[in-house]
Parts: sequence; C-alpha cells; structure tokens
Amino acid sequence: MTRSRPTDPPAADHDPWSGFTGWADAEATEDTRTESAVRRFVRRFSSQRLAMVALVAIGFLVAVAAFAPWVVPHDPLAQNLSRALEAPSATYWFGTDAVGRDTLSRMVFGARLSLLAAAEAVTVALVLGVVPGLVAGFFGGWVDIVLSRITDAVMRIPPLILAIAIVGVFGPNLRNAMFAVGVIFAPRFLRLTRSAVMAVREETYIEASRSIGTSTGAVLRRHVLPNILSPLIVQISLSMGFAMLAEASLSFLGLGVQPPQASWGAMVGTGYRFLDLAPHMVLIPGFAIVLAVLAFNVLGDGLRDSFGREERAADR
Amino acid sequence: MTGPAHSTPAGTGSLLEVEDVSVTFTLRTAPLTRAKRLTAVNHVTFDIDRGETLGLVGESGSGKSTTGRAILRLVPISSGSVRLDGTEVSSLPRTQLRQWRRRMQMIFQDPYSSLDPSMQVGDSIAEPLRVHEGLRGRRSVDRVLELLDRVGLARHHLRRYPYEFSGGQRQRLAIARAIALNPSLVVCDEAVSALDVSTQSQVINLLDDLRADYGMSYLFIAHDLAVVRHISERVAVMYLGHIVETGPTERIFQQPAHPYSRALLDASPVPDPVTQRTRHRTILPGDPPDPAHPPAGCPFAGRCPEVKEICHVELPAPVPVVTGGDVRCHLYGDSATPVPVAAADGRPDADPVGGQPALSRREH
Amino acid sequence: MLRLLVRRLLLMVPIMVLVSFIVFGLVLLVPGDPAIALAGPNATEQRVEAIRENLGLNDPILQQYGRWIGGAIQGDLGESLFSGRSVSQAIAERVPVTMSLAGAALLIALLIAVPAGIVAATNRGRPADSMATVGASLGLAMPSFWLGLVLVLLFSVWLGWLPATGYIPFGENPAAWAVHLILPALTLGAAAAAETTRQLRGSLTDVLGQDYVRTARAKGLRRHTVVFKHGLKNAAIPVVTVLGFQVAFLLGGSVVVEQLFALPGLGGLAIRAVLNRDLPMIQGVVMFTAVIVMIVNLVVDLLYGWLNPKVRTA
Amino acid sequence: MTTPDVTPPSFAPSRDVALQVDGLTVEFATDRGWTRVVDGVSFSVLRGETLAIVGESGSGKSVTSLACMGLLPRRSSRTPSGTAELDGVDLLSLPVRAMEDLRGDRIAMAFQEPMTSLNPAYTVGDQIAEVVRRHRDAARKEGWRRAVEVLDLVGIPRAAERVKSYPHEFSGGMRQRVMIAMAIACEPAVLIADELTTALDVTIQAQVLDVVRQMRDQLGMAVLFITHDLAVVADIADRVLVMYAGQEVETSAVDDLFARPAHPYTEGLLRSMPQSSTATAATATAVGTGRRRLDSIPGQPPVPGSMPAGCRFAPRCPYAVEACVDGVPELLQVRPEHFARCTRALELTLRGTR
Repeated sequence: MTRSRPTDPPAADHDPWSGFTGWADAEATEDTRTESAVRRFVRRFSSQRLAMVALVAIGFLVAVAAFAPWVVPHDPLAQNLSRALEAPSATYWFGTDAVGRDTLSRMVFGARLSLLAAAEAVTVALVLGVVPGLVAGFFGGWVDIVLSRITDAVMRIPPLILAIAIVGVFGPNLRNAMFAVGVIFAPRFLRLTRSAVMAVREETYIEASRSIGTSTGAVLRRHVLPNILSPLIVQISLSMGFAMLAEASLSFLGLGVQPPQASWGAMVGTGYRFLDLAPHMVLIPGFAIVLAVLAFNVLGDGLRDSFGREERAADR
Repeated sequence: MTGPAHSTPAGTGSLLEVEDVSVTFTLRTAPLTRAKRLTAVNHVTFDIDRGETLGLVGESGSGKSTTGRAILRLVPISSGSVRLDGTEVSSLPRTQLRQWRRRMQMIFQDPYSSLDPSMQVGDSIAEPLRVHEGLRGRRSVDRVLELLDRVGLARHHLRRYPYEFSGGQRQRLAIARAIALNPSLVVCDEAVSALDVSTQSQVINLLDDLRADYGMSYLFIAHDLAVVRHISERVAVMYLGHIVETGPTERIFQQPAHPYSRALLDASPVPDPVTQRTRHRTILPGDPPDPAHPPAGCPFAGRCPEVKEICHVELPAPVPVVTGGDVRCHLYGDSATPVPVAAADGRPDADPVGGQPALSRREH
Repeated sequence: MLRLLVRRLLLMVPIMVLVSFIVFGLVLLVPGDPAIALAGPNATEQRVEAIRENLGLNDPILQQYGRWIGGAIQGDLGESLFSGRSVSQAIAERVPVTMSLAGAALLIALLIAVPAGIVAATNRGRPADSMATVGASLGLAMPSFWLGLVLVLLFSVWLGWLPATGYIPFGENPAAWAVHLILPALTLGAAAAAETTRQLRGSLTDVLGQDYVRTARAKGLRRHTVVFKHGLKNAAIPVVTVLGFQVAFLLGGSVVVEQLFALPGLGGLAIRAVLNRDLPMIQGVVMFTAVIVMIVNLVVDLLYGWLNPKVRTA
Repeated sequence: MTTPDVTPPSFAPSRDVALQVDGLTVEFATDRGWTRVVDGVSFSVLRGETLAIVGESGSGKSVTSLACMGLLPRRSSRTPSGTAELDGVDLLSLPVRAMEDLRGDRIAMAFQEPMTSLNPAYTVGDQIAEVVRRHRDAARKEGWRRAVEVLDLVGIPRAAERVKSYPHEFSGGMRQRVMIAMAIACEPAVLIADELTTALDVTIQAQVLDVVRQMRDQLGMAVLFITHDLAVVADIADRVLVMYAGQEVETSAVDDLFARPAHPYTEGLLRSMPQSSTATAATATAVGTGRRRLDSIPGQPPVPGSMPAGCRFAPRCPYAVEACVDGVPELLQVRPEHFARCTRALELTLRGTR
C-alpha cells in the first residue's frame, strides 16, 4: 500500500463517514477572492465600451456647460450682421446664425440651459413620482388604488399636449416648460417605483426582516430603498435624455426658452426658416441633441446591465 | 370544540400553545371581480414543548406554511389563540409584539431570496442584534463572527454579499440570523427543501446540534416525510387547512391512523428499490380540492379510499389514539370498528404494536 | 370576452372622471385672477369681464365643473376666448388631419418595428440585431422636428421628390393626400417605431427563452413555427399593452410635426390656443385627445384579452 | 471482490438498444473560454427499460439529456466529441432539420415545470395535435383526435372536453400528465423525463410515476429519467447512472447500486438521506437524545472550469489515498454490469441501504 497523501485510509472497522470533514482545506477550495458590490459594478460597467464612451461624452458636456463663459470663442449674444448665415469656417467653427452670432458659442451656453432644464424636469418627476410610488407599492390598499388611478388618468393624456396645456396655463417660459415635463414624467417614476417596491416586498428577505421585529420605517430604509435604487438610477439616466428631447421640442415650438437665450432645440427652431440657405443652423444643434440624448440612453442601458443581479445557479 | 383537548398537564407548561387558530384570506384577482374568501388554516390546535421538535407535514396548499407564519404573526390570525410561554401573542399590540419577536424566529425555504442582496451578509446577521439589543460596531461584529463560526462559516465571509454563497451556505447564514437572539422557538419553513441531498444532511445536522446546544424548540414544516421523521419527536399532518392527525413520530410513521396520513406514506418512495417494489401501497387518485371551494364535511372525503356517507356531511372531531396523539376521522369513534392499519413503510417487522392503533371511543 | 369588455368599460369611468378633473383643474392653476391673467397685460376691463362671463368664474367651483362637464358630455366644449368660435367645431374641423397623420405614423411604426423586432430577437448578437438596436437607439434619440427637417432637406430641398409642406384632404385627392403625408408620418412614426422595436425585441427574446419554447423545439417544430406561433403571440402581449401609450405619444408628437409641415391639425390649434392663453380651447383639445387615447386603450385591452386566455377566462 | 452477482431480472442484454450514447462531452462558452460541463459520458437505454441519471445540481445530468435532444444553445455550447445513436443514426452530428424531424417523433422529452413548459396562449389539444400534425402529416382533425386519445391514455378524465382547456385551467399533476401525453403522442422510441416530478407533491408524484411506468410498458419505450431524488430512482429505475461533476461515476442495475454501491460518492449520497438511517432511528432509545446523526458529504461539489486534478471527488472522499489525487480514475468493472470510476473500487466494501 502506498503512503497516502491525505492520511491513512480509515481502518475497516471504523465508519469512515462519521466525523469526516473532507481532505481539502476548506479555505483553499473556496473562492477567496471577494468583491464588494461597488467594485463588481465598476468592473461590469467598465467592461462595456459603449457605456464608457457615453459616460465620457456626458462628462465632457457637463464640463463644457459648467465652464461655458471661459471656453466660448465668441460672445454668444454679439451680433454681426455682415457675417450672418455663414457656413462653418476656421473663425466660426459651426458657422453663424441669421444675425451673425457664433453658433458654437451659443451652443455652449445652450448646453448649460439644456442640462439644467433637464435636471429640473427630472427632479420634479422624482419628487412627484418616487415618494407616492413608495407609499403605493409598500402599503398597497386604497392609497395604491387612488394613486394608481390618478397615474392612469395622467398617462391617458398625450404627454406633449399635457405639457403644452400646463405651459399654456402658467405662461411660456423655460421654467414652466420644465415643470410641465416633470409632471408628465412623474407617472413613469411612480409606476416604476411602485412595481419595484412591490417586487421587493414579495421577497423573503423582507418577511425575514419583519419576522425579526424590524420596524416598518427601517424595513423601507434598509431593505426596500437600496434594492429599488438601481432601476431608479437607470430611469434617471434615461429620463435625462428624454427631458432634453422634450425641452428641445417645447423650445422649438417657442414654448420653452425665450430669446435672446437659446437652447439647442430653440436654435433648430429659429434655423429652420433658413433651411435651404444655411442647413448647418439646423443640422449642427440637432446633431448635438441626438448625441447627448443617445449618450444618456446608452449610459442608462449600460447601468442597467451593470446592476443586474447574479443569475441563480442553474443545473448544468 | 374549544378547550385544549390534549394540552400538556399544568405545571410542565408547553412552550407554544396554538389553539383553534384560523387564518382567512380575501383574494381579489382583478378589479371589479368578486372577492374569494380562502380559509388557509382552519381551527388548528397543537402545542410544542420546550426543546421539542414538531414536524408539520402536508402537501402544497395544505396551509402548513401559513400556520407557521400565523404563529409569528406574519399573517393576521382571524380567530383563535397563540400562546408562547403562557403569554397570548395573537392579541399583543404592535409595540409589545416586537419584544416578543426575539423569542420566535423563522428560517425560510428559498435560500436565494431570504437574504437582502444589497447587504453584506454580516449586516444581515447583525440586523436582529441591532434591532433588539442596539448592538453596533465592534461588539456586533464580534457576535456575528461567533455566529458565523457556530454555523460552520468562516470569518472572512463577514463582508461578502449573498450572491457569493451557495444554497447550503446561504441557509447557514439564515440560520445564524435566526439564532442570533437565542430564540425559544424557531419555525423552519421548508428550510432544507431547496438543498441538494448532501448539503441537506449537513444543514439538518446543524439544526440538530443547535437544538441540543441551545435547547430551542422547532416547528419543522416540510413536505419531505423522511426529513421530518428524522428530525421530529412528534408530527402533525395537515390537509386543506385542517390538522387531520397528530402523534409521536414513530407512531405516525408505523401506524398512521388517518387514511390521508397513510396515503402520504404510501406515496413517498422508499430509497430502496427492493422494498419499494414489494411494499403494498395505494396510490391516491385525484388532486386536493381548491382551498377556495372546500368540500363540506371531511376535507379528505373526495379522495378517501375508505369514505363513508357521513364524511361528506360532517367534519369529524379529533379522537385520541391510545398510542399517542389524535386523529380526525369518522373511521374511529363510537360506531366505527377499528380499522386495521398496515405498517406504513412496508417493512414486515416494523409493527410492534400489533397492526392497528388502539383507539379510544369517541366521547360526546 | 363580453364580461371583460363590460369590466373594462366600468373601469374607464373613474379614469375618465379623473381626467376631466385634471383638465378642468387647469383653470385653477392659472396664477392670480384667471380672468385677468388670461386676458393679458393690456386688456380692457370689459374684456376681463367678458372672460369672467365666458368661463363663469363667478360661480362656485363645483358649479363651474358641473357646467363644463355637462357640456362636454353633450359635445359642447365651450367657446374660444379668442375668436368666440365653438371649441368643438374648431376641433372637429381639424381632427381628420391629425387622425390621418397619427394613423399613418402608427402604421409606419408597426411596418418597421414588427419585422425589425423579430429579426433582432431571432438573431441576437449578430449584425442584424446590432443594426436594429442601433437604429432603435437613434430613433429614440432624434428629436422629431429635427428628423423632419433632415427629411425635408433630403427629399424636398435637395432631391425634390416629395412636398415639404401642406395637406390635401383625402376626399379631394387621395394620391396627393398620401404623398403629402409620407414625410410627416415618417417623422412622427420614427420614435414609435424605435420604441416598439425595442419592446418587441425585448419581449420576444424573453419569450424565446421560456420553457414552453424549449418544449416547442423538443416537439421538433420548425423554427418558423416556433417563432411565429409559440413566440410571437406571447411576445405581443407586453407590446400591445404599451400600444395605448404609443398612441398617446403619437397624438402629442403630432403637435410638433404639424407645426413643422404646416398641417392644419389639432397641434396648430393647441399652439395658437396656448400663445393666446385661450383656456377653453386648451381644455377642449386636451380632453378630446384624452378621450381618443382612452378609446384606443379599450381596444388594446380587448386585444390583450384575446392574446391572453388567462385574462379572458378569468 | 469475487462474489458473483445475480443479474437483476430487469436487465437483459439481448433486448434492443434504443439509445446508445458514447463518450459524450459538452462544453459551454464562458468568459474564460470553453468550459467542460459533461466529460465523456457513455450509456445505453434499452426498449422497455428505464435508466435513471441521478446527480446533484451542477452534475451535468440535464445537459446530457438536452445534448441528446439537440436542444443545447447552438452558439454558446458544443459537443467536441461523442456520439448519441438512435436507430443507428448519430443525433449529435445530424443536420438541424433532420434532428427536428426526429425530435418529438422518435425521441421526445417531458420537462420539469409543467406550468412554464406549456404555452399559456394555446389549448392543450392544440399543443398536442401540433406534434402529430408535424410528424405524421396528419390533418387538423386527425391531430385533434389523437390529442383526445393520448390525454385519455395518460389518465385525464373527460379528455374529449378537457382537450379544449388552456394549461392554466389544469392542476399541477394534470399539467404534468399533459406534458407526458404531448411527449408520447407520436409513440417515440425514447422518452426523456427531466426532473419530471420534482415540483409535484408526493401523492401526485406517485400518480405521475405510475403514468410513466404504464406508458413505458404499453408503448415499449426506453425511458431516460433525470432526477436528483434517490427515492424516486428506487421507485422507477431499472438501471442507474450516477453523475458527479460532469462525469459518470457509477452505473449499475438499480438493486445492486442501492445494495452495494461501489463509488464512495454514491455511498455518501445514500447515507445522506434521512430515510436510510430510520431503520436505526426506530431503535433509538430516548427521543431526541439517542438520535443518530446523518452522514453527510463534506464541502461543496466543484465548479466547472476548476475541477480538482485526479479524482474529482477525492477532496470530499473519506477513502481518498494518494493515488486518487495523482491519477485520473477509469471506470472499473466491479461486478457484471456494475462499473465505478474509483481507483479503489475493487478493494473497498461500501455500505448500501440494506
């Protein structure tokens, strides 16, 4: 008999299974590499090239908007009629508009307006949507029924028409327009929060925590909120994009930002009268909108994929 | 049918006394449809002694899980009384209920959803300590490490997330959380059902050890009869919200009195092909009735191989069995002749009491 | 099925009431004295009084609502503050334009989205899927007015194939009607096509991963039977559910597109009403479009019941 | 090790082989390249016989059956070697369309979750008739007639009415019967039952196992029964294949396997079951105190991609010696028709359930 590496085989009269705990070192067989949830998220997110690009693009946009006065090549409001409707050139990279203002400089300031406006709308939507959604989802009952019916009702009104109506009542300016956009986004946040909370509420760990004696507030704070955060963050990113679109549409219609200031949407709005003469006035700001919205959407999708929970071990 | 017909004698005092408890749910499938009333637990009575394990068996929809949840007041009790150490738990106000919760804990079936995925497992285990003892920081960590050690996990597991653990390990974590406060009663709701055989036996052994160490009582809810037989001293059999039979484990397994208990045992395969091939068994036809539309009389009447006319009319009252426990069946009692009960697992020698349970007459 | 219809109709009532609350409530949102605010800064005392009279602002609020809703049920949505015309009549004149546009856009959206969604879901990770996904992302990110302008630039200004603006009623010249609708409908339908493609791709991918699809394959069914019979009917359920909201988006988006292509639809009416702060007109348009959306949703619900036997037989 | 063994009555080599699998290997695509999840599995199933493949989750038992059906995801999996012959045709190398012709006709499969495995949007009759029409060129009416026939065969009462019901209108056990009816509609040579009774209650499980047995006998099918439950194996199987970490570790006739397991893993599994220890529990003295501890296999099964060198079970095996870690064990013949992948198989005497 060869010398046994684990140890001598048990004697024949001894029951080998009793008290046997395995030859392998318990520590060694286990995967000792541990990874925090944050690091796992970062690893997953950074492996998505497109989402990284989107993040960089949004970072760039935010930086440009923040430092607008210092980065613009020209005064965005300075008119120069002699150089109106010029095509892009070395002096005016993105050309000029009908009164000779520099498109690039106006776009840099427009970025500021658009981002702030979108952020305002999303904030309004969050405030109006998340708290009632939490309440409706967690407590259910008649509160849920009433809130859900109101949500249904608001969602039956075509969103842009509702926004227009709200602007119409309050008067056309950017602040009112974005409040309106916030109002029309709120039901989505409410529905999302509600369904996320309802899904979490069914999880056993909520019941487990309740069985321990955790108070309702603590259950909401410690278990429900952290677990609905990821879909909310994804939705915030997506909504930023859609809010920029909505702002652009309202400003295009003349119901948002008012002259002489201009967001990208407003610039397209004024440019379309000169479509045949100076297509760049429409194409460039419009393209900027597409890229920015795309970036937020791609970021949102990337976040969603990075937040995904582990799949349950399937039988293989 | 009130009054503890078979409660333990005064003085010894059972740890848990469940008396005549019913749980009724109102279900509405869609708005504007008629609501259904569903009695998941129907006048259930049993007790558990200190350090004792009561196995609660039954098929899905029998109300066994709901019974466990009702005891912990995770679902509202419609009627009846639940006493822990003589204190009525079913009517405790919310504030006091929290205090009592530390004495009763639960281990759930699905190890994958019973731990908060967004929390490090150390925090999950520490939660009861924080809620009830206000333990935080160092002292809390020390206790959690102790608990991890107790359930056979390593110290470095403290800062990990649930997704990094296998099913068996997660169930150990759930056990650690449940025993953190030294509860008197732990309700194990299908606690080992989702585990593979080899892992399952590890967890069963752990539960056995913990009970020996801490003197806890278990209400062990499971559909796997072999597991229940191994771990329980007494067994209660549920069918459609009713407890149809209770008794000492070996009595139930070797001389089941209720036709349903017998059918359950017949249906559970024995892990030995020769025994399985040769043992006599009746396969029960049909499905259990819809709990929302229970039949009149005995709930088992529709599938019972020994059904009589009265079974469709009248719900039988519990009749004590001399060899232990009681049974709810019209076969026993004043007019009925005692029915020979075949040894359940088909072992010819497994019948020490003579082929039939000694039954007392039904009293009126 | 009939019970489902009745149930859905009954469920519509509270929503309809709530919508009417919201629409009527717009007047309450007007800052300060509505009459003065609506009349504008340079209005005469007389005009303010006229507005007060028109809206019945002196009456208690419930009475105001009662009068408004009572009229609305009979098809009377009041009179314009601006022109004094009947709101209902103004809407009626413009409905065909908006409906043609929204209908055509929906059709185009489905014609693009259904094949694209199926191709993407059945070719996951392949070039066809990437194309559909990227296309859908672009479609969602493009502001409709900009897409419209690009299309005009391309097909009208540069190529000269299609008219840039204008509307010809169907009754006058069906061919011209269609030609004039192509660009606007494409513009309006793009976002809906993108959204529906994403939805269908997602839900079909989901369904194709279900156990019953594996069962269908285990039965030896051909791939097309698996996808079209076992996949599509189930995948359509979530897509159909959001179709109602798509219609709402189309009706809203038509405002922009009508502006862009100078189509005399509800959008122009709404914009003019807003700029003139013509409250009854705003309320009328909002209420009318909401009713349309609700009717569409009713149809969607019935379709849902047809697709999903669990709902039907409940 | 010389005791001659009685060949169990259920096993007769002269009977036709319905499905013959040789050296089946399956690999899945992961971030770290191709990972082997099934490693050289061989077995055969005879007509009228039930072969149970038993193993814990992750053992590769389901993947093996899906590979035979050609149902593994085509792009993220591959079978680099091995054959699976049905009627002399290798299923693994068959073109897609030819495999589709055989699936549901000559080789059929019934799945675990009857709720999710039946299409909720169609009546059960439609879903059964569909198979018949696909493989028998039957007319709509003919398919429908057959649907009623097989529903009746698997014991669904009032089959002619129930054929028009949707899956959600059936109970769990009835749905499982529908699954079986669908699988046997074309009278296949091989029926694969994948964890067929796992989701069912015991009384329903007993009914369904009975249906499988009856169908096997009536149609003379070969049944490949995939399960993790040894008690179910004892009930239904004629022969058993035990899988561990993607390999077959033991194969034998059912009686011999339970009575005299030859692989330590099988012994560990049998001894982990509470029921096997109840014989002693009955004689335990005081309740609670004299209770016998269950044996258990320590540790966790290895994960595909990081298999231990040598014998894959060695780290958990109480009989392991140096040779187990050094060399990869072969399947050894222990007795006639009884094989075990254990270096020490011939010297160890392991305990079974009797």
